[in-house]
Amino acid sequence: MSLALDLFTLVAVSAGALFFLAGALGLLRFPDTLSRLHALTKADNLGLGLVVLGLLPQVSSPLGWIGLIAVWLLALLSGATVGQLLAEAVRPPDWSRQATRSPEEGPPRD
Amino acid sequence: MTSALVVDGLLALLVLGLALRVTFARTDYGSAVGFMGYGLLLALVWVRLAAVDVALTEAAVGTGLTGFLLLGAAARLAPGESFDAPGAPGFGSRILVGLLCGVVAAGLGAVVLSLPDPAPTLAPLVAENLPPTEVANPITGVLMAHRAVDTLLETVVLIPALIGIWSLASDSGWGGRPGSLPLLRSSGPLTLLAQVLPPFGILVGIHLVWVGADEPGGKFQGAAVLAAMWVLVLVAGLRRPPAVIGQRLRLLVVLGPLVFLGIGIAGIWLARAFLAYPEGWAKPLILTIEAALTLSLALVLGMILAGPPAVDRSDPKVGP
Amino acid sequence: MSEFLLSAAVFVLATVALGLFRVLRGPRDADRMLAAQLLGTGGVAALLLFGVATAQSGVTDLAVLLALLAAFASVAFVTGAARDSGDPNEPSRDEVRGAGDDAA
Amino acid sequence: MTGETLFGLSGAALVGIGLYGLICHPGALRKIVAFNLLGGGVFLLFGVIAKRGGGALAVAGKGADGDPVPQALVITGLVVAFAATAIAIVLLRGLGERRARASQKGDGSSIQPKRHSGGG
Repeated sequence: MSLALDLFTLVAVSAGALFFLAGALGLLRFPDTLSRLHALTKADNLGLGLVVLGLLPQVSSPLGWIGLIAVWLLALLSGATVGQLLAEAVRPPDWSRQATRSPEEGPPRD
Repeated sequence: MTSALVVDGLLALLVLGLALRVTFARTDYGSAVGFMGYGLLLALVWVRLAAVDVALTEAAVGTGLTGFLLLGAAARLAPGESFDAPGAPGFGSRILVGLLCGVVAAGLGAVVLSLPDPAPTLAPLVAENLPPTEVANPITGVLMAHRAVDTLLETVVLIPALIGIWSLASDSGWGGRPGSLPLLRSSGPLTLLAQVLPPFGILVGIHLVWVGADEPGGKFQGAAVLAAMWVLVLVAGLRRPPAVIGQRLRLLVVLGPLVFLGIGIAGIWLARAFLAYPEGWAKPLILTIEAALTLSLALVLGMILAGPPAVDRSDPKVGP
Repeated sequence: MSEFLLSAAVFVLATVALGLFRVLRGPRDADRMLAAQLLGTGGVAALLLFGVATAQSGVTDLAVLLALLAAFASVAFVTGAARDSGDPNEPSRDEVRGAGDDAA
Repeated sequence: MTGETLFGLSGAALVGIGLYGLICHPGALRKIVAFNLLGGGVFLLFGVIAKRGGGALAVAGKGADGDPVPQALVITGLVVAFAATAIAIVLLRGLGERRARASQKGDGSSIQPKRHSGGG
């Protein structure tokens, strides 16, 4: 039984780590801010979620489970709303007209 | 244990890289964002140093609250002068300063490498004297019993800071509501976040204070979380910061230190020393002080973030 | 098992470090904040991994705290990003920082 | 090489980096940030000393295995650093407003956007 649980941890944590890699690569390689945001949310929700899922069998106390799940739920909540806020903030005011063109507008800020 | 060492090394490299990035960033804003990352990594380093209490404080106060202030300031101030601006030290003097700073760092590094072995420590003394305080977290024991005078001064230091900030208000603004918080255009997601997150945050804050007696946690960490949640509600425009002239606000601000002082002075008669606790009463008294202090600290921290009072210009815009 | 969890923590930290290059490249402030956000979640994941691996107490509390503060920090960021995208009420979007200064 | 030594050396380097930024950077906000970097380095040195002094408590049973006295001092230091940073930032913003108002009075073509007096 414990072997099966360990195997479960192994698989879930590895999958979560892969999502983090995907998120980081997306953040580096995607061409504009909004698609980078998309990449980031994958790492946020799935990466952290799978890591938490994988760690659950390794923690014995029920309080520890609650804590781990609370971390993930909080990350989900803040990730979802913050994604909206960020997207709202970076979206050009005339987004709907620009949607067909490249969303990366204006000169680099820095 | 080699992979533990790899974790440590990677963390150290990341911290140093971000520190360099923070120093040499071209914009104030990039610097502030980098600083928040730096604080987060520092919190992880504290966990690796087996100091979860400090990690919690670093994350809540050193990163969360300080980062909020820095981001707010960077977003509103005129762009700070970059390294090439007139008035900046020339290339030669920068090299010289860099060399001298390198010497300082190297000296400190040499000290680290030549620290005595076995290390001098007060840990056995603390462990010996922990049972009378009836708390199991040694850091809480040190803060609340062994070095209570320090802790009293440290909670009191935040109140002069708040008074200092209030006294920087313009004449016309005095007595009004604090006006430094950014106020966002109300949007659905922000309102949702400001309504859903604070209940969790208050729970976490109280939890941190409560477990602080026996496990990592404590009043500063809890109060910082409570203050952050309050500021979130203020920023979303769901509530308005109280006017600094209010009696109730001022009473709550000094409540914690007053309780601390009162119990401390009562100790002169009951336990024969200032800030000493009578036998058998240490834990309930410490918990009472911590509860009162948490409330006051959360309020003070929130008001510090809210800034000096200002003329109330935003009246028509605010409101749920 | 703890050895595996520690290596996973190393891996996650390394990928986060990779993502941090976005902080260097920008180009917009929002991109920098995205990288900081990734650092936040990655840091929490690494913290949980090596916390469970070394069975330290209080690590989940710290992780919950970090998750809470990540949301708080992003709200602080959005206040600044408002000026990055330009407020429709402001005359020109290139007009220096501080344009998001409405309703101070 | 142990983890503690590694972090101790990082703390020393952070002090150097923070000091450099504090002296060399002309921007006031950046000086405040550099001051906080420097503080982080100093606290880290404290933490390393605390970790090295630990062990006795771990034997005694519960709690972190570090010397709690330096750790408690670091918590105090973090709070005081926050208070100092907050005051410095409020001062800085007041200064920025004064400057903006002065330059608006001086010539209308200031690059400062309409900055409110008083609170902001």
